[in-house]
Amino acid sequence: MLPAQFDGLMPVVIFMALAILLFVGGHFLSVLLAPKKPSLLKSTPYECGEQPVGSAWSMFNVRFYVVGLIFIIFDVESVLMFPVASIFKELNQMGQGTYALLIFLSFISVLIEGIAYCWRKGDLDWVKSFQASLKKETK
Amino acid sequence: MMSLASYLIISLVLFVVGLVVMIARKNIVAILLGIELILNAAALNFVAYSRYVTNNLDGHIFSLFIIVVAAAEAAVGLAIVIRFFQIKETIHIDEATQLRN
Amino acid sequence: MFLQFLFIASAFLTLACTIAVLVTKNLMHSCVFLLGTLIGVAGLYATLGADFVAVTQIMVYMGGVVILMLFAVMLTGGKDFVSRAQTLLGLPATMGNKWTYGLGLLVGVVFLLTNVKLLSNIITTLPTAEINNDFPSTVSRLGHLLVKDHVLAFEISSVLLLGALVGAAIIARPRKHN
Amino acid sequence: MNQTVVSYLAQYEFFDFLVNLFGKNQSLLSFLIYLIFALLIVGMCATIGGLGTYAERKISADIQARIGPNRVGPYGLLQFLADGVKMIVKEDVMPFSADKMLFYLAPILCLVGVFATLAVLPFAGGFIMTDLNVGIFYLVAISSLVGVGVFLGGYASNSKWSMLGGMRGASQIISYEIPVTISILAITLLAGGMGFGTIVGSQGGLPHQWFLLHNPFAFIAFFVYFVGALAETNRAPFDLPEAESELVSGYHTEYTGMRFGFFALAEYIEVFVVCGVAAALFLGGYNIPGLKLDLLPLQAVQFTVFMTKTLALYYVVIWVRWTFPRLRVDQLMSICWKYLTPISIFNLVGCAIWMVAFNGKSIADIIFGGH
Repeated sequence: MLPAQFDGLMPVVIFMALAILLFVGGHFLSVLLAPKKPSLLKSTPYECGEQPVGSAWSMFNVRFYVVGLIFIIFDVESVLMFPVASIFKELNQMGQGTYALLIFLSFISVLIEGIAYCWRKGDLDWVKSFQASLKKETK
Repeated sequence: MMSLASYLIISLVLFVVGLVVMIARKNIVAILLGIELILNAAALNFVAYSRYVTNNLDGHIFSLFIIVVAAAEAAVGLAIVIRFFQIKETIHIDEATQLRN
Repeated sequence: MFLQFLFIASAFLTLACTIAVLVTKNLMHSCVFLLGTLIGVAGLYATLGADFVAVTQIMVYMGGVVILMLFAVMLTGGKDFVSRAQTLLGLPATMGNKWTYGLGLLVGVVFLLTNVKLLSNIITTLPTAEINNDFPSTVSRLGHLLVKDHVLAFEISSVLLLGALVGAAIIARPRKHN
Repeated sequence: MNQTVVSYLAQYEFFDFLVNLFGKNQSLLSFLIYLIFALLIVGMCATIGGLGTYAERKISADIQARIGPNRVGPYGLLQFLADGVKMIVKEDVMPFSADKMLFYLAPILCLVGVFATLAVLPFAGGFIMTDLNVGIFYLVAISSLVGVGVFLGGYASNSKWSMLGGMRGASQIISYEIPVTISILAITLLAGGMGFGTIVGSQGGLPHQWFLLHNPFAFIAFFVYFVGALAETNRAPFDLPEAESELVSGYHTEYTGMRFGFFALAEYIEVFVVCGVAAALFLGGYNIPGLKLDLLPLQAVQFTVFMTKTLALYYVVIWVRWTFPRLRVDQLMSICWKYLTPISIFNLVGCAIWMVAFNGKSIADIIFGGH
């Protein structure tokens, strides 16, 4: 007498709801028990005791974006590899292992090209890429 | 209640909101946000049809590739936005009037 | 029972967050509401039995695209130009006043009703598949499809991603100020 | 579609009795069972997280030849409860320039991302909440919510330290996700499935049947996974987002009281989850040496085996934290992209070739002629 199969997704929802409930409950307790004496000095952003200068929402560095960019491409490639990887054993037992390997390797080789390109062009360096490009131009 | 029509209505709302976001916003990032909504609407339609009409997995494959293309599009689009911001110091869409500087 | 609950919750999350994306003026908040929309759509995929597509949606969009968008909003200052002059729904004033919107809404409703009347015959007589709620695993079938039927799309998508990586890296690379 | 706690219990006769008790309302019954087990797991993980802070302080004290907490309770064991009470009664301070909605949302995202992973963690053969057939992929995907939470926590505070910490944290978490995912991909390749039941089931109880010793590539993949997972959970030596010597406290600089507590709780539970995944993927999971049965009385033994492996790895994590100095940002990025990612891709290719060349046999099978 098995329950309906789809209920397998129920724990996921229950855990998410529990996380939110825990936050709300903890927050409620804290509101109930914690003192509440706000002052301007307390709610100033911490800047080592100095008066904060300007808003923090202006500092940026393009390298963070470049890292995110390389990440998303690799992320998508690994997502596409997952279903193929999970049937690789099955294909191998069916005697089609070489074919699967060929497809898999040709997919990965393009991935390797991508990382090799980024490495060569210095996108994987955190600090030196700007200096390296400067050095190249002065030569 | 769970039928093809309800999924199509949700997808319709996603599409229309995406279109309105694309038209109404003047920030390029917000326009890309609208494009993501539209692509999601399309992918949702594919999966809904593949369950309720064709009953095979071609729709799943199609929405998988839609997600892949959306990721690539977001990467390139946002790179263009950031480069544009470095040159023009703004990302107002009306400032983008020249093909080359 | 649970399926219906999941459907209602996901649909509510999707629709509420989509409307919020539209009406929020703060771009950062828009991105966060987009996150909610995407989670809702992932839930809808799950109710359709598309487990792999649902998880892919979470992985690529939540872990990738949204973070990239948040980075881009940070890098470009996060200003939104809607707040300059706007009417209801946060739309710019150049798009029209409330009479235009009212007329548009009326036209839309009439158009929708006409279409529903016309298309209802077709929708109800659509060749529907057998609907059962046991949801077999899609992963291995997807794998077989990717390796056999759609192998060209699979391989070409890697080339597409390589092109996107190279192009975007060239565009976004930090360079010397002129 | 997948095995769950409920479908495991449904094999036994007392389940029919329960079904009759609830008037044949199976949805309600399975909901209640899931809820009870979920509360059990959350309570256990919260305790482990709390004891983790205690263990961290005790072990660090041991390494640095100090005594550590010893006032509250015997050997200071109740220190974490005292800390929890202190968190609750502390005043919640929010910067006046903060983004209020995102300030509340950030810890919730972290908590949800970590708690949702608990649903697929295989504690024992029958005691896995739900054995989704996309199990490990789901775990990797949903835990990327933590990255969004960290970034939003840094952004919403509107403090410079927080912003820098949040940016660093997000880029570090997403970067190290790549080697971790590709290492997991290699294990998926060997196991022939993504569900935890499949992965753990295709290993054995003895060390030579584990995926760790399946082939040389999987052996390297374990270390790539472990280093990447350390970095993903922001643990030392990769704790740059919260480096106290340069960034005050990183993305949770402005978080006080209970909200800070939730960030800390999420971090400690995530370390536990990561160790559990390492135990399940590489170290044979809950398998008892010599036994392949799945009976109800054996569940406790399986659970003990799993927890022993996980907590041993937990100890290693703490040990690593107090042994190695912190890295620089550029070193962090070059370790991820120039060492771990190419190595993990090499491992993946190696595993694929091994599968075809030796027809999926492990080293032990080849040497001793198994299967």
